[in-house]
Amino acid sequence: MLIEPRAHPSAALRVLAPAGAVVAALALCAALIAWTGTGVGEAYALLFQGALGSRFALAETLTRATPLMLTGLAAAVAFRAKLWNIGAEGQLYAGALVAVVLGGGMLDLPGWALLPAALLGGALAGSVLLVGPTVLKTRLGVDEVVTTLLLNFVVLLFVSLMLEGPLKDPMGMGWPQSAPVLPEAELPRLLERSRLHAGLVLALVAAVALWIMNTRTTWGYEIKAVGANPAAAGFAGIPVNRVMLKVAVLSGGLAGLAGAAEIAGLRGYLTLDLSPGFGYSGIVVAMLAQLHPLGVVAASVFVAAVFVGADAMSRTVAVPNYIAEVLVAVSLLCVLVSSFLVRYRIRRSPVNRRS
Amino acid sequence: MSQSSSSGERDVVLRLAGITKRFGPLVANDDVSLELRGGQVMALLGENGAGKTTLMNILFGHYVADAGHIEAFGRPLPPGSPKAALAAGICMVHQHFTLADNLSVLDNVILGTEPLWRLRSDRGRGRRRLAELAERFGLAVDPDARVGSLSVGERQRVEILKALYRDARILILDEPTAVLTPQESDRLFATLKLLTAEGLAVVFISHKMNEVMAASDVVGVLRGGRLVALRRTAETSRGELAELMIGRTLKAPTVEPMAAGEPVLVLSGVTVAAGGQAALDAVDLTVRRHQIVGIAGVSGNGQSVLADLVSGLIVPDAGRLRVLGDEVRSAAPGDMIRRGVARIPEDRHATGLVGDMTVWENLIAERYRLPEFSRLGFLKRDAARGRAETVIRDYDVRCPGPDAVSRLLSGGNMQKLILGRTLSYGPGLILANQPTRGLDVGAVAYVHERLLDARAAGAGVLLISEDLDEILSLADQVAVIHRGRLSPLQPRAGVTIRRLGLAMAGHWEELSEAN
Amino acid sequence: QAKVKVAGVYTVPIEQQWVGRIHKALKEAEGRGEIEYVWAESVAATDYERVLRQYAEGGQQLIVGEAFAVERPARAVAKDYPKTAFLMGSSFGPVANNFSVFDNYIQEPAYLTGMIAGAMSKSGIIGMVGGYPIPEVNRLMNAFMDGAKEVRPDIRFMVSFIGSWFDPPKAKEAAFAMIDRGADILYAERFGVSDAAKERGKLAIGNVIDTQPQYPETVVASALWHMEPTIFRAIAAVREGKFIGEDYGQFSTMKFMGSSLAPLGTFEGKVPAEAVAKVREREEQIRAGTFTVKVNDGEPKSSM
Amino acid sequence: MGEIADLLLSATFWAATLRIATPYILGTLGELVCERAGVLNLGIEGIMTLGALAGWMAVYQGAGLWTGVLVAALAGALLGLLHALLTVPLGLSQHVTGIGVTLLGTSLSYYVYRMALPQVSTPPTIEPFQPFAVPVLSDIPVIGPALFTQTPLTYAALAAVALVAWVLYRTPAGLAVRMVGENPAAAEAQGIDVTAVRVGAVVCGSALMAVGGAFLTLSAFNAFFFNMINGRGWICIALVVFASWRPGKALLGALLFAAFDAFQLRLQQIVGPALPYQVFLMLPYLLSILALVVMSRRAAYPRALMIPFRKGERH
Ligand SMILES: Nc1ncnc2c1ncn2[C@@H]1O[C@H](COP(=O)(O)OP(=O)(O)OP(=O)(O)O)[C@@H](O)[C@H]1O
Ligand SMILES: Nc1ncnc2c1ncn2[C@@H]1O[C@H](COP(=O)(O)OP(=O)(O)OP(=O)(O)O)[C@@H](O)[C@H]1O
Ligand SMILES: [Mg+2]
Ligand SMILES: [Mg+2]
Repeated sequence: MLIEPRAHPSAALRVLAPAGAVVAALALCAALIAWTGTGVGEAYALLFQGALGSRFALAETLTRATPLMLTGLAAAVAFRAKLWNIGAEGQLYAGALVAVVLGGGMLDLPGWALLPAALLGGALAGSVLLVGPTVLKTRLGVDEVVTTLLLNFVVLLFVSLMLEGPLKDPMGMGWPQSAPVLPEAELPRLLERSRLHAGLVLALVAAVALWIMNTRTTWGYEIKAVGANPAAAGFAGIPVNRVMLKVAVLSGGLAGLAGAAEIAGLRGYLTLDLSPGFGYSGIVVAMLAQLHPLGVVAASVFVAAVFVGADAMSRTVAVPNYIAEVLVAVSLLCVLVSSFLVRYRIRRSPVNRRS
Repeated sequence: MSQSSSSGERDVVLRLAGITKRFGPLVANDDVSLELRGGQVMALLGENGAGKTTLMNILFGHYVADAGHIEAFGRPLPPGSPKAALAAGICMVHQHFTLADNLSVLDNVILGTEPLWRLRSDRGRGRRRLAELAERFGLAVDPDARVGSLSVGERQRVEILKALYRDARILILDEPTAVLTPQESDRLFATLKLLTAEGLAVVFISHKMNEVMAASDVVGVLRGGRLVALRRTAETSRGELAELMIGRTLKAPTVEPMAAGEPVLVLSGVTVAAGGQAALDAVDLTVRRHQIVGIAGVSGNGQSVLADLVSGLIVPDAGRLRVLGDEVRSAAPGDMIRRGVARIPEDRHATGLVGDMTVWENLIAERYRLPEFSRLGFLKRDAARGRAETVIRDYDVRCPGPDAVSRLLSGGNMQKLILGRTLSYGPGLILANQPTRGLDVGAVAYVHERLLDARAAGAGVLLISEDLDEILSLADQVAVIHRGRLSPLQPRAGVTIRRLGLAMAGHWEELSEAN
Repeated sequence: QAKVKVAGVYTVPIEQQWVGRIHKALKEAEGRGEIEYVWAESVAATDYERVLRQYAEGGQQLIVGEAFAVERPARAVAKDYPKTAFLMGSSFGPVANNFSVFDNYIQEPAYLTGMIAGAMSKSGIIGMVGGYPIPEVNRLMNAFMDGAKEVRPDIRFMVSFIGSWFDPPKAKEAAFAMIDRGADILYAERFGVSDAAKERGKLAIGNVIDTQPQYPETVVASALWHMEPTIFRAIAAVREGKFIGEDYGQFSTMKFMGSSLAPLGTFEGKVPAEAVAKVREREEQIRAGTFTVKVNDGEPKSSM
Repeated sequence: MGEIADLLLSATFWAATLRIATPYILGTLGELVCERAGVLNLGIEGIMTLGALAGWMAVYQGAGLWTGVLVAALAGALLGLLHALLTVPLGLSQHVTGIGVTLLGTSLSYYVYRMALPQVSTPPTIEPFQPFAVPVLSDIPVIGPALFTQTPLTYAALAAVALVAWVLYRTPAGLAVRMVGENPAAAEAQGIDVTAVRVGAVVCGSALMAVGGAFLTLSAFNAFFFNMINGRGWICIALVVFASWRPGKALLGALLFAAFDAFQLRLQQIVGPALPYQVFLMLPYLLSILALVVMSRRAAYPRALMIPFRKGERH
């Protein structure tokens, strides 16, 4: 067997590949669904219905896509610079923590300033949390995969400490949860009688801004160069460490913003189960998007739709709701393989024949 | 280095028939057929990208040919299996060393020589056999040394030992001397002579014409993937070979005598410490306008530290560094560029270019923040592309256009790109660190011409090279670097390769006696 | 008579003791043909509101769940679906006419198990391993400690929280650590603690569910929670169209058979008779309402 | 303070340390084998979960405990094979594939568990491995009870350290593994099939991880729980770096980490509520980071880690 790069992947292939991957994922998971005795066709129809089939479903899908979009962008911007930020989960919680503190009126800010302060403060907290490991990486060569990963646990414990200590809601009956943010610190709803909030707008704006940054600005240029070859970038006079820090601020900030937006837009207060792994799923989203900011938008909606749809489906028919995560995982792996098949062709080895 | 006399009619040991290999639309090898006899040394010549390495990679099983057939010792060789090639007695020393830096010499040598599923590898036997080979061929290396700690020459020795350890009967050497000193090259060819006398067949690839003439029995010339000529070395000449390779004849560069101008680079008592040792030890050096100063030396003696200083990557720990009139106090490559220093790095792939970026992106890497290429943080992409088109035209960079990914350029064209990026701004000082390593004769001539043009235009050039021919044909002044210490400058006249070689081993007096 | 459509929405898998009790009661109602029961487990807090809404939209008449970490959204949903009845585990009071609350008010049997533990301990040291110090946990631990102190005032406690609901190996390690330091009875708030006791030949006190069948030599007594009174009452109210927002908390007390002290079972006769008598006396008083166990939601502290 | 010293010198403390360390030892060794071959395996969390489920399920269905271990290893190997096929011959991103494998391993385990046991409300249990006192050796004071009264899987983990070290440093196969992790092109030039060696290493490493997961359900506990691995796999990733990719140091790192955990569990009881428990729980993570900072300069990571090698491509 030989693996060969394709010189020019055809446009049709590029378009069809992700669709093919999704079909493959659905086909693979069909076996699991059939095991329950439920009709596969029915199950998938329900999935689609539950993800996109109604105003409610659509709003729910977009609501769940919002934090994924932000953490996805966080991963995309960092990975472009080969800064392997696996710590978006912790950064998200740090952002949420600060948002709850500021949005809860801890600083005595005027009403109009509460929301911006909560969002910016949250973003800043995420930034700070990533700047640490980045400095360790650039100055001391400490592997950031490990430090950012470990910091996730530290942050979660710290949040727990805060929720059981100084930030505990006096009205919370002793539950480890914070007091809610003030109404002025809430993001507006986008749709009546739904949970869809303006965090989505923030995420979309961030995606477009990053896209412009990547393609049009000196920052995007620097980041690409530093990511692709730091030695050459440094030799050409690009300040590699400073660029890394910028990236850390951006990436951590986006992840922190994800947490702040969940607080200000959706939850209102902080608990230890704010995020079902949005930070980690962000990595999935970023890679599905091949680090393209606009792709992140599509990929996060896709992942959210699979999840919300499968979850809804599992409740209508007797399929355990863990099918949702299985589907997301299988889709991810299938999309990876399909992206490979777009770039490469596999063919049989030519025989060693006499000429 | 005399011609092998054992080319009497031995048996054909290797036969390549109709080898064709495509990479996408590119035909890297086009119906190539060759025969090699026992004890014979065949040189393969060709421009960068002519397909030499590809052909050898197919022979050794790294690549699988799209068509064609290989026979070793009369038996067909299964395609795509280095293991099968090794079993057939074919060994290859690659263009870029294939050694693991973090492992010991012994580990590197015995890898793959035992069945994988043995409970214990017999390192004692390996050690004994290494010692035996070292003795027999004068290739002593400490078997327990970490490869990363070895000099380039020693690594080359390990590569040869790997082949000998496996009783190679056909040995492929891909540009084996590109990084060796003349003395090391001589030793290599001496060893090869011992081996061919015992019947070893050798294919070696080189861009160095004198080696080809001295060490080979037959010469094959590849051009655009086709074997365009196969000659007995005795029956051809350098001129003919060069013409076959690049389609034109080359003349040696002429260095017009020129009066040196004001100093553009002054090092006084510069010391740089690295890992507790002085990587540069009280170095004094002056480069003036209209002057090329050549620094010869075995790599690893402080050249890269010297280059890093002039590149703006580091600053002296002691002593003073003046560049174009300014005292340099902080490490900032950007400042060097602004002062008017053009820098050609040693390794074009690792530090010269960002392979995954396009030609135009690479071209603005040193200047993207200047108003020429950006405004308020936004890139002026049209200006950058326009500039790229100019450089592609002026510097004869062969590539599809400004949007081509630079990784896909050949070494020579990468080098032209780097020259275009940095020389076109009329620099006052040029750092040329190994500017022609691995380039074919045509590209080498081009680079030399450009450096001489810059000198004529008033630049001072600091030329660091291990290629003594290069230094002797270009430099006005010559110095030798050894263990971080720099010899006094000598005018080139009177310095010979032999003297330089001796001086490089630490005998500076050899250099100065020339006066 | 039409079946009532009931949905369970749980933030953890149904194996968790707490949710397991609700699930069991609903399963029983289903088995009796009174209800149609659907459920969703391991629902992340972020998704909890959506699931509630989907069930409400889907025409479920009664939705049972735990609103602890999701009070606000749960109450918001209830407001949007006034026709649907919500019965939620909650530390807060009921609201509107369709949002009732319950909680594991089983401090009474917990107090009784404390008395037994106090009587059984030889070393005078009791180890207690909890998940997080939340009211639902603290309340029972405190009652247990009070009970133990009643029979043995000099008893001492070691308390630790493992910072997780789901880590039996870790709970087991925490329990081992206590045994190593002299505890001979363990209060098994989490899975894993009884295993440590069993392995080291020590005793344990169960909580919420009866684990004596699995640990016949280890678990002396357990404070059991029965969700049936609560659930059946709510189902009946829905069926009769009389569901109103109220606090079902009392239906978890012994008086309403919402909790009980598990039978001593294998330990019958091994607990000192004098202590058993005392426990029975208290049990009667509690049922009769002449003795009240103090409800203390504060974090319990070690007293070593 | 005397109490703390007593604690640190007690056999029970060290026995607990070794017990807590067992899944870390196995997981770290498994990850180490993968990374030595140049493949980062972020699928570890999922592989350990699947191992924990598969081993337990086998025993629950009536198989012997050792058969359970074998089944766990096989399940891990299978999931490892998936990771290997995607990252080695296809050369896909090791980060993303790993996260995908973790997602798949955990969600699939949960799905299968729920399908197999739909109606449980208390977790079904098995009879797990029991501690086994090695005759004579367990009578040595302090060391005896600490080292030689463990469950068989703990002994197996210790043996695995020696085995992995032996294989890596003393056998031709181990040399091949190290070489493909350092410089796959060099390995190929010596006739080594890089793809096969890398796939093999990932499969074997994943089997080890899965046994580490199975320790939790077959030895440390007797039931399968959702979220059972609880981040232990991620810790192993850190421990491999901490160990500079050496088996002996991996053992040391796992023991150190476990010692902190064991210490923390006991300190909570000595110091009492003086400090919030979260501070103790944070300590192992913070100390791991500190250790990384201290030894970062010396860390000699496999040079080809995370760099794909596709045959016939330029390298
Ligand atoms: N793996 C590959 N994928 C795509 N193209 C390749 C690959 N290997 C070689 N080529 C192409 O094949 C051509 C021949 O390359 P090759 O390395 O054989 O040249 P060469 O004669 O050895 O050059 P040099 O003198 O620079 O070493 C080049 O143009 C190169 O683009
Ligand atoms: N990863 C790659 N994929 C496809 N083609 C490649 C790749 N790397 C290099 N090439 C091909 O290699 C060719 C030239 O590279 P090559 O290595 O021959 O240059 P070179 O002259 O050998 O460089 P140097 O002498 O600096 O080593 C280009 O034409 C390009 O098409
Ligand atoms: Mg070549
Ligand atoms: Mg070359």
